[in-house]
Amino acid sequence: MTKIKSLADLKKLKGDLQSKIALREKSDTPEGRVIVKVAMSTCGIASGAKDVMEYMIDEFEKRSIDAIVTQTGCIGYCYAEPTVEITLPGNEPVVYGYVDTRKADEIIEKYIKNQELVDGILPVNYQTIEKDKEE
Amino acid sequence: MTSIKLKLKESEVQQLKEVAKSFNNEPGELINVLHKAQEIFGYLPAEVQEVVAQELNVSVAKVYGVVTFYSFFTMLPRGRYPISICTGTACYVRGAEKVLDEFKRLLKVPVGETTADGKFSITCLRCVGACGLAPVVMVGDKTYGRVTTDGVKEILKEYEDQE
Amino acid sequence: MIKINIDNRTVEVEKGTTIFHAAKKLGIEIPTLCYMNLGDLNIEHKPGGCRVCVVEVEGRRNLAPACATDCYEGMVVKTHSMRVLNARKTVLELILSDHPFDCLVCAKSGTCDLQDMAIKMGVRSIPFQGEKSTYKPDFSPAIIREMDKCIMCRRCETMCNDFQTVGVLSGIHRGFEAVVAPAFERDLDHSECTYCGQCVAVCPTGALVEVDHTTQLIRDLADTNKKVIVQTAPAVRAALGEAFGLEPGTLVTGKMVAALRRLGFDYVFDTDFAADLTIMEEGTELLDRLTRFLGGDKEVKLPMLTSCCPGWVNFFEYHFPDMRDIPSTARSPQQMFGSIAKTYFADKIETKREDMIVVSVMPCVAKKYECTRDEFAVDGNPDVDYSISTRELAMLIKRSNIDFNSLPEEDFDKPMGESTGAGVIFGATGGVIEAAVRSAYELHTKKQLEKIDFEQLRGLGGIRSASVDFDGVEIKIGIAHGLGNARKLLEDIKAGKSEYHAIEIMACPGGCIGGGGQPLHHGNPEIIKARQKAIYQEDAGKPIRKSHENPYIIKLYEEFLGEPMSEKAHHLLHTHYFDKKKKDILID
Amino acid sequence: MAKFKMHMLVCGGTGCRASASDMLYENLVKEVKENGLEDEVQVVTTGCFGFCEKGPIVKVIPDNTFYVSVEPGDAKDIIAEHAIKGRRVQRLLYVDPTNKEQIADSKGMGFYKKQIRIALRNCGMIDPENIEEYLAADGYEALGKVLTEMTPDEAIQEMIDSGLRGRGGGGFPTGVKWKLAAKEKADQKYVVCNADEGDPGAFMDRSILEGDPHTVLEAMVINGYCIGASKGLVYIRAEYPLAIYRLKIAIEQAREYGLLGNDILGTGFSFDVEIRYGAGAFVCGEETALIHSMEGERGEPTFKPPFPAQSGYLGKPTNVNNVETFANIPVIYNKGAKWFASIGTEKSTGTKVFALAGKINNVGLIEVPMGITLREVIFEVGGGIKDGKKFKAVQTGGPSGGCLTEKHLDTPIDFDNLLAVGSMMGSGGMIVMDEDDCMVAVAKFYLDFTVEESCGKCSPCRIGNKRLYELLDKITKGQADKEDMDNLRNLSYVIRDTSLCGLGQTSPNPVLSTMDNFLDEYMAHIEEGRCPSGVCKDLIRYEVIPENCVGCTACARNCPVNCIAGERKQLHIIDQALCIKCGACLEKCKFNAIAII
Repeated sequence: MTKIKSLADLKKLKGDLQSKIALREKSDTPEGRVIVKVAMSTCGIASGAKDVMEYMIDEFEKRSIDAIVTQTGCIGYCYAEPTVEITLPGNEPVVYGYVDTRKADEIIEKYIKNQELVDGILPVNYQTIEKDKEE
Repeated sequence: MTSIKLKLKESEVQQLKEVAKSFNNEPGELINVLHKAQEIFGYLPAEVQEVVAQELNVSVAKVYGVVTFYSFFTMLPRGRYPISICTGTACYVRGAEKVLDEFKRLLKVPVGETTADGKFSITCLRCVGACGLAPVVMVGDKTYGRVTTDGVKEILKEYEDQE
Repeated sequence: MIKINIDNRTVEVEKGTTIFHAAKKLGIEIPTLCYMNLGDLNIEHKPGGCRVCVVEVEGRRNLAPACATDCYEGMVVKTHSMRVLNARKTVLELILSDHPFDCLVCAKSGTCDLQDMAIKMGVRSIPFQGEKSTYKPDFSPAIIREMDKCIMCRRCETMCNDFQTVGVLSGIHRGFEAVVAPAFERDLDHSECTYCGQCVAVCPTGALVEVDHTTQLIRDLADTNKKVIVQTAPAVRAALGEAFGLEPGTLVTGKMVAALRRLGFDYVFDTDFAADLTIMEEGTELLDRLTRFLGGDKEVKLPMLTSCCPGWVNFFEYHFPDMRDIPSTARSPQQMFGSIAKTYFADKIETKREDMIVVSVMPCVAKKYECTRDEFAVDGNPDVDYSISTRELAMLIKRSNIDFNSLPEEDFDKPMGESTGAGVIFGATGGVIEAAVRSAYELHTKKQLEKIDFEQLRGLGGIRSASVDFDGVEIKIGIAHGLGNARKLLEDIKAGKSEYHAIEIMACPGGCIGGGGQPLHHGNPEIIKARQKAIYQEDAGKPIRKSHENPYIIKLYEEFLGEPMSEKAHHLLHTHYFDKKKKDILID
Repeated sequence: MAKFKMHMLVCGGTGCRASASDMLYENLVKEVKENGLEDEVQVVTTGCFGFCEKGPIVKVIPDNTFYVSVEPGDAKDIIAEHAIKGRRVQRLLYVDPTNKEQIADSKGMGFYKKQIRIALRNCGMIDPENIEEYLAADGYEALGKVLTEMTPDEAIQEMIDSGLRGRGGGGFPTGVKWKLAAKEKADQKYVVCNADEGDPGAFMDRSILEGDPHTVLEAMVINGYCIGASKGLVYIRAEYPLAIYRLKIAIEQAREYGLLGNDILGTGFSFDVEIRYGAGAFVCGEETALIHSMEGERGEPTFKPPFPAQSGYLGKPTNVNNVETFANIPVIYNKGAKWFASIGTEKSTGTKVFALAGKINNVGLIEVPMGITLREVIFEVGGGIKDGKKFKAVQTGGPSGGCLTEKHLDTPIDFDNLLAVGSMMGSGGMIVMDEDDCMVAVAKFYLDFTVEESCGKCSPCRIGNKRLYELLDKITKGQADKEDMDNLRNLSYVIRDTSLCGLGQTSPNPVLSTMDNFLDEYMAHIEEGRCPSGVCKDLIRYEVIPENCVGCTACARNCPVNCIAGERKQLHIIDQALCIKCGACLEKCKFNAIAII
C-alpha cells in the first residue's frame, strides 16, 4: 500500500473504497450477495461468536451460498451475545441474538435461503449519525 | 519467604535479557519488561525480579515495589489452568460470590492459591468487561459466561479429564 | 510577591511558596508527619501523604495539604477552623488506629512525632477499631525495623533512594498493606543497606530505630574485672546538648567528658586522637600516591578517596566493588582507636585484651556495624566492642540520674584523649580533607601554613571542589556528602572524567554532624548548620590545629608504630575491602 | 421458495413477556392459520424493542407499523384488519405524548432518538481489523480537514465550542484541557489515551477499541497537532488482549497508509503512537498515577498542580483523554462543533455511552444523548428490571459514584446533575439493583473494592477506607450501634475532604448515598438485627416451611455441608449451627419450601 499523501488522495481513496465495498456486496449474481457480520468483541467471542462465524463460513461453502462473512465490533446487545447481523440483498439488515450453531443453521435455512424471519431478532433501537456522502 | 534459591533456565534468562535489551535497558520500561518476564516465566519469582533489576539498572526493592503494586503481576506460580472469577460489580450483583465459593469448595483452596497437584489456581479479577455475560469466569484465556453454581462443576470437569 | 490571608492575617510571600511556609512566616506552625525540608541540603520531601497538614482554602471543595499547595494572590486560608481540626484529628485517629499502643515501652517515646501530634490534638480515645498491620520485626547489626509502627510518611524511602541512591527501601504492596521495606521483605541484613542510618534519622515514629547497646554497656560498667574505655566522636559534642534542652550548636565537650566519667568509664578518651592518627596514615598514603603520580607512575590510583565513613565504605563495596582499590586503606578513626587501645594502651596499663571493653560514642548508626566486621577483631575479640549513638548516650546520662547541664567541664584522659583541631573537624563535611591538607601541605612542602583555615573546603553544598596550591603543584580536591552525590563523583571516576587528586566522602548530610545517631533534627536544617558552626568553633579554640603536631601522636609513633605506613601501622591501622555485589543468579 | 408478504414481529423481551406477549404470539399464529395465511404472513418473536413501558409491541414489516400495548385479544383485529384488509388498527398505534398525534411508521417515532450513536458509530458496523472499512466510513477525514484547513488554535477553538467534556469521569472540558497543554513551551509533548478502564461494570472503552480502534488513533493525531505533540501513547489494561491486538493492527495499518508517522497527508506534521500496558491498578485511571505507571513506577498519584498539561510524562506537557472522549472527536470535526453542541444539554453536550448491567433486562452498551432521564434509560432503553422485580437503586459512576433511587429517576443525566444528587457520571457504568439487593452490602462491596485498589499513599484513603469497610462489615453482621453510624458519616466526610486523589475523594460516595437514601435499611441492620433484603448472611436464616415441604430430599442432597436432615417424603430440617447460608437449598427446592427468615 502506498501512503496517502494528501487530503485529496484520502477523499479519492474513500470514494474508491466505498464503491469497492458496494461492488463486493453486489457480486456477479443479479441478486447480489448476503452480507453477514458477526460481532466479535470479547463478550461475543466468550459466548461463542468465533464458533458461529467459522460454522457459517463453512456452511455457506457447503450449501453454495454466495455470502461474505466479516467480523465487526460490539453492537451493544451484550445480553444477547453472540449476535449476527444479516443483510439480504435489497433488504434492511436484521440482527439476530443468542446465535449458536443450531440457530445459525436455522438462520441459513430459513432466513437466508427463504427470507423467512426467525425468532430472536434484535430490533434496532438507536439512531445513527448521518454519514457525509461524497459527491 | 523461602530461602531456597530458585534456579532459572539459562535460555529463559537469556530471553529476558534480550527483552530488556529490546527496550534499550531503560528503567522507564520496567512495567513493559515485567509483562514480558511474566509471559516467559509464567510468574515473577524473586530471582526473575533480580535479573530485571540488574538489566534495567534499578534497585531490586523498586522492582519488588512495582510488582507488588499491580495486581496483574504474581509472584506465585499459577495452576496449569488458572481460574479467574470476575468480581466486578455486574458479576457481583449477579452472584459471582456464590460461584467463587463453589470453586473454593470444590478445589479446596483459597483465593490466590494453587491446588496441590498444580492443576488449578483461583484468583479474582476486576471486570473483564463482559458484563453482559455476568457472572463471568475465565480459565486461562477461555471465558465462560452466565456461570451458575451448578456450572462450576461442569467447567472443572472439562479440565479434569485432561492430562 | 503575592499577598495571602491566613487565619485573618495577611502575609506577603514569593510566588511558588506553599501555604506551609507562608504560615510559618506568620508564626503559624502547621503540623505535618510526612513533610520534610532540609533546605540547603537540597532534600525536600513532600508526598502530601499524611494529610495532617490539611487546611481550609476559601472557594476550594476539599481541604488542601498545606505542604504541597502553592499560594496564590488573594488566597484565604484557615488553619484551625472546626472543619480543619475535625479532619486533622480524624486523620490522626486513623493513623493511630493502625499503630501499636506500646508508647510507654517504645524506643522513640518522648521523641516521637506521632506521639507529639497525639498530645497536641488531644486524642483521648480511638473511635476506630479494626485490623492492624503486623510485620515481622527486622534486627540488623545497626538498625531495627518495626514496621507495625510505620505511618507511610515515606521519608526513609526518599533518604534511601533520592538522597543516598542506595535503593534498599521501597514502598511495597498497596492500600492498607502498603509499607516501606527492602526487596522481598527480606531483612536489612540481607540487603545492600549501608547502615548510614538516614532512614532512622528522619523516621517520625519508632518504626526505624538503632540497635540499643545501653543495657550491655551498663552491665560492662558494673563489671569490676573489666577496664571500660570510651571514645567519643567529634560530632557528638556538637549535638549532645540538644538532648538536654540546650540550643543546637552548643559545645558540650567538657560536660560530656564529666558525664562519661560519672557513668563509670575507666578512661574517657577522644576519637579525635584517632582522627589525628588517621591523618598521619591517610595523609601519608595520599602524599605517597601523589608523589608517585607526579613522578609518572601510571599504575597509581588517583583520586584517593577517604575511608573513615562506614556507610560510604559499605556503599562502594556494594555498588562499586570494582573500584575498591581507590579508597585509602586507612581504617576509620573508630577502628584505629580500638586497635591502638587494645594493643599500645592495653600494654601501657597492663591489661589483657579480653579484660578491656572499648566503647565508642558515635553520631552514627553504621559504626555499630563497622565494629562487628570480622577484619576488625583479633581471635574473635573486636577492637571496638560496640558503639552507642549520641542519642543512647543522652538516654544513659538521664537514666543514671546525672544533671547534665550542671556538670563541670572536665578534660579527656591522656594519652588517647589529646587531639588537635584537625581531628575535631572530621565531624563536618570537608573536615577530613581539610585536616589532611593541613598536614600534607606542611609535610610535602616542609613549609608552615600561613592560614590554617581552608574556607574553600567548607560549606553544605552536596558536591564541592577546590584546589590547593602545594607550592606550585595544584592539588584538586572534591568533597561530597550524601551517597547520591558520592555516586556522581564515582561515576565520573569510572568514566575517566574525574580531575580530582583526592576526594572526601561522607554518607550523611553535613557529614557526621548530620549522622543517623544524632539527636533527631525533626527536619530542621538549621540544627545541622548550628552543629557545623560548633565544630569549627572547637577547632578554632584548639591550641594545636594540625594532626602531625599532636605530641601524643608523635609519641605513639616513637614508642610503638615507628613511621606512618610502617609494617606495624599497616597491620594495625589499615584494612582491605570486599566485593559485596550480589551476582549469584542461579542458572539451571 | 416461500416468500412471505408480511412479517409480524412480536416483542419477546422479558418486559413484554411479563405482559403476556407469549399469549399474543400464540394468538397471532393461530389467527394466521385460521385465516389460511401461513404462506403469506410470518409471525416471529424478537428481542426487546426497548419500549417495555408500552409493551407488548408488535411491529409489522414491510410497512413498519408499530403497535403498542397490544393484548392477546388484539391478535384477531391485527390479522383481520392489517393482514387481510391492509388497514392499520388505529387504536393500537403509538400516540406521541407531546403532540397527541398517532404515529404509524416507527421510523418517525421519537423513541428512536433515545439512542444516538456517535462514539459507537462504527462499532458493529465495520470490520475493526480493516482500515479500508474505516476509511470508507469517513475515516481520517476529520484529520485531513484539521491538518489542511485549520490552525491548531482554530482546531482547539472548535473543540471548546463543541462543549465536549472528558468522558473518563471528571467531565473536564476537553478543549480547555488541550489549550492548557498547547500553551506550554517544550521540546516534546505527549498525547496519552487512557484506556485503563478500571471501573468494574464499565466496558465502553474496551468495546470502542475492539470495534473501532482507528477512531481513537485519528483523534490522537488531531490532538497531537493541536497541542504540538508528535508522540502518542495508549495506556491500556493488559486484561484486554483483544483490544490490544486490534489496536496493534490499527497502528500498523495507519502507519502503512501514512496516517501515522512522518509527514502525515503531506502536511509536514508527524505523529506516532505507542502502546503502554497497565497492570491492574484502578488508581491508574487517575492521570498522574497513570503517568507514573507509564514511567515504570508504582502508580501512585501526585498532588496537582503541576497538572500533566504542565509537567506530565517524563516531565513534559502531556494531554490525557480517555477512549470515549477521543471517539467523539473525529465526528465533531466532520460535522462541526455546532452540530455536536446541539445534542445533549447546554452544559453537557453530546452523548454518553453507558454500560447497563445488573438486574436489568437489556444488559449492554447504550449511547444516549445527555439530558435523558434515568427512567428512560432503565425502563425504556434498558428494558426494565429483570424477572419483573421491583427497581430499588441504580449505581452510577462505579466505586466513585452513588446509589440513586426511585426519586432520582426523572433527573436528566448530565455531569452536574449527577454530582448534585450525590453520585457522578464516572466512566459510565450503570448498575441496576432490585429489591433483592441489600444496600449496606452494596456499599460494603464498593468499599471492598476501594480498599483493595487504594494505592496506600495517603492516610485517609489507606486506613480510612479500611475502617469504613470494617464499620460496614460490623453493620452487616448486626454488631453495630448508633455511634458507629456517626463514625461512619464523619469518617466518610473526612476521607472525602482530605484524600489526595479522586479515588479517595469519591470513595465514600457509595456509603454516603446509601446512608442518605436507604437509612431505614441501615437502621434495620443496627436496631433490629435484620437485613430487609435477606442478603447479609449473619442476619438471615434458611428455614424449611413445613406446609410446603414434600420430602423430595433435593435440598439435603445439594447441601454442601450436609446440614439438612430428613427422610424421603418427610419433613426436612436445617441444622442452623452447621448451615453456611450458601442458599443452595433454596435454589434447588421446587416447592417453595425453603425461605429466608
